[in-house]
Amino acid sequence: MNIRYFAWVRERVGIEEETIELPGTVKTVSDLIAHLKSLDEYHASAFEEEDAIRVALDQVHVETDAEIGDAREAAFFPPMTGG
Amino acid sequence: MNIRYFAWVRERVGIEEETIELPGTVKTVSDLIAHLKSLDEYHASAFEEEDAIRVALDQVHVETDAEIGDAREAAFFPPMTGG
Amino acid sequence: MPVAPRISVQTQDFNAQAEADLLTNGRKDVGALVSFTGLCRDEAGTLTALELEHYPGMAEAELTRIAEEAIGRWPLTGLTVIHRFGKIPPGDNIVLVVAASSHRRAAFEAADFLMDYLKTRAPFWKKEHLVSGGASSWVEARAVDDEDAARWT
Amino acid sequence: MPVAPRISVQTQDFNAQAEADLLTNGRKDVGALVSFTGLCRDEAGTLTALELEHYPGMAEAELTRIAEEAIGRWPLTGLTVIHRFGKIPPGDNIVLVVAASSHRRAAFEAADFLMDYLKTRAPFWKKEHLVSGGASSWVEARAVDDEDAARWT
Repeated sequence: MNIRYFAWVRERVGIEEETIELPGTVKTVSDLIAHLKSLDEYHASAFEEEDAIRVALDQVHVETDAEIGDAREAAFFPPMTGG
Repeated sequence: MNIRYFAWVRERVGIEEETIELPGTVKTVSDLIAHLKSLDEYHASAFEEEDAIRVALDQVHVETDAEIGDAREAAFFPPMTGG
Repeated sequence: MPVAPRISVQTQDFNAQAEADLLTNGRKDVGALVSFTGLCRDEAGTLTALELEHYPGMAEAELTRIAEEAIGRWPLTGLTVIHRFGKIPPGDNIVLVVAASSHRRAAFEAADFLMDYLKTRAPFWKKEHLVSGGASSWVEARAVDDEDAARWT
Repeated sequence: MPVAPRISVQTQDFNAQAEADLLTNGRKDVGALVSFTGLCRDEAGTLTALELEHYPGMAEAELTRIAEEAIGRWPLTGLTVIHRFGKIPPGDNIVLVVAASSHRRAAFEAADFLMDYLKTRAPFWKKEHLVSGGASSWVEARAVDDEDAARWT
């Protein structure tokens, strides 16, 4: 699965984008976050304040209890500050 | 006193502007309207639907119970439709 | 010090961009600019023009009073109101309001308020001139405009 | 048929007048045009620029979704949303929304709604670059923006 990071989430993870094999146990966005946190200290640091992170699956906003299903891209970022 | 008319009030009276000597009995805008109605049939027709007419004294909106006081100009017109 | 509004009652057309630029150029304190343009509409294709009559002197004075009321209610960095008079063909501009502020909500509300008050208080009257050549008639005031204005009291 | 919104996410500046003209030229059914411009603000004089990061693809898609929501709610004759990204110095434009309608209330409300939703849903993030050369920092989301957006639900 393609994973993208933006703003300070990107800076903490240290990369913009990565491709990850999902373990079969990862069903929801929450599962995915738990898996990413387990990868290394950078991911762990990025997701430390989990409540402050927003998620999109295939470029559509979702909540963390959303099923990943057939989504090909997940993105993690802070609350938006455009406009 | 200088009297001005606008829009269909002007068309009914038949003039844009006139100068009128006010009888001493004319104290309020209502009194002035009653006086104007008495002048001729054109004025009477213009003020027929009295509720539909708005008034300004010296270029400031007033209600018909307003005292004329030292005002030098009264204007009569329909509800505004600008914008 | 409160800003001084720019008010103009004129026959010629206006340029909304030029008016906006006057409120923003060389400044760093304007975060939001809301511009309202009112145009002569004619969906039915029955009009040759709207003729705007106004009360010279009072039109400027009343627009200034409404603008100053807006400046008193919202923290604006600038406010411009331009109202045309004379014959205006369909598709052409009639009125422009530009409100500038540090904050978007103030700019939106001030422009919205200004149009509501302008509609019911500024001494302008519209007459419709018809393609058919039939008798031209005065546009009637709409109750909904009074209701819109009452939102701010 | 509902109108198709014009959406653009771009580095270059926009021209609000040219965008407004696209929605009104040659038409007689537009009675009201509301334009919102958001600018880079720096009252304290501490910024060299705001840097706007965005999520390419999703930014356009989300702005389109918000615009279509507005078109579903109000009878609009046209709707344009332009959001810039990259480094934007104080005083420069960031975002433009232009809503056109036969009626003024629809144009005002659609533009107001669009900015509220854009602020909380469109994937853009602002980073402040400082004159002092100190560490640049991400702008934090404000609770008031969520409250503004909640007005429309």
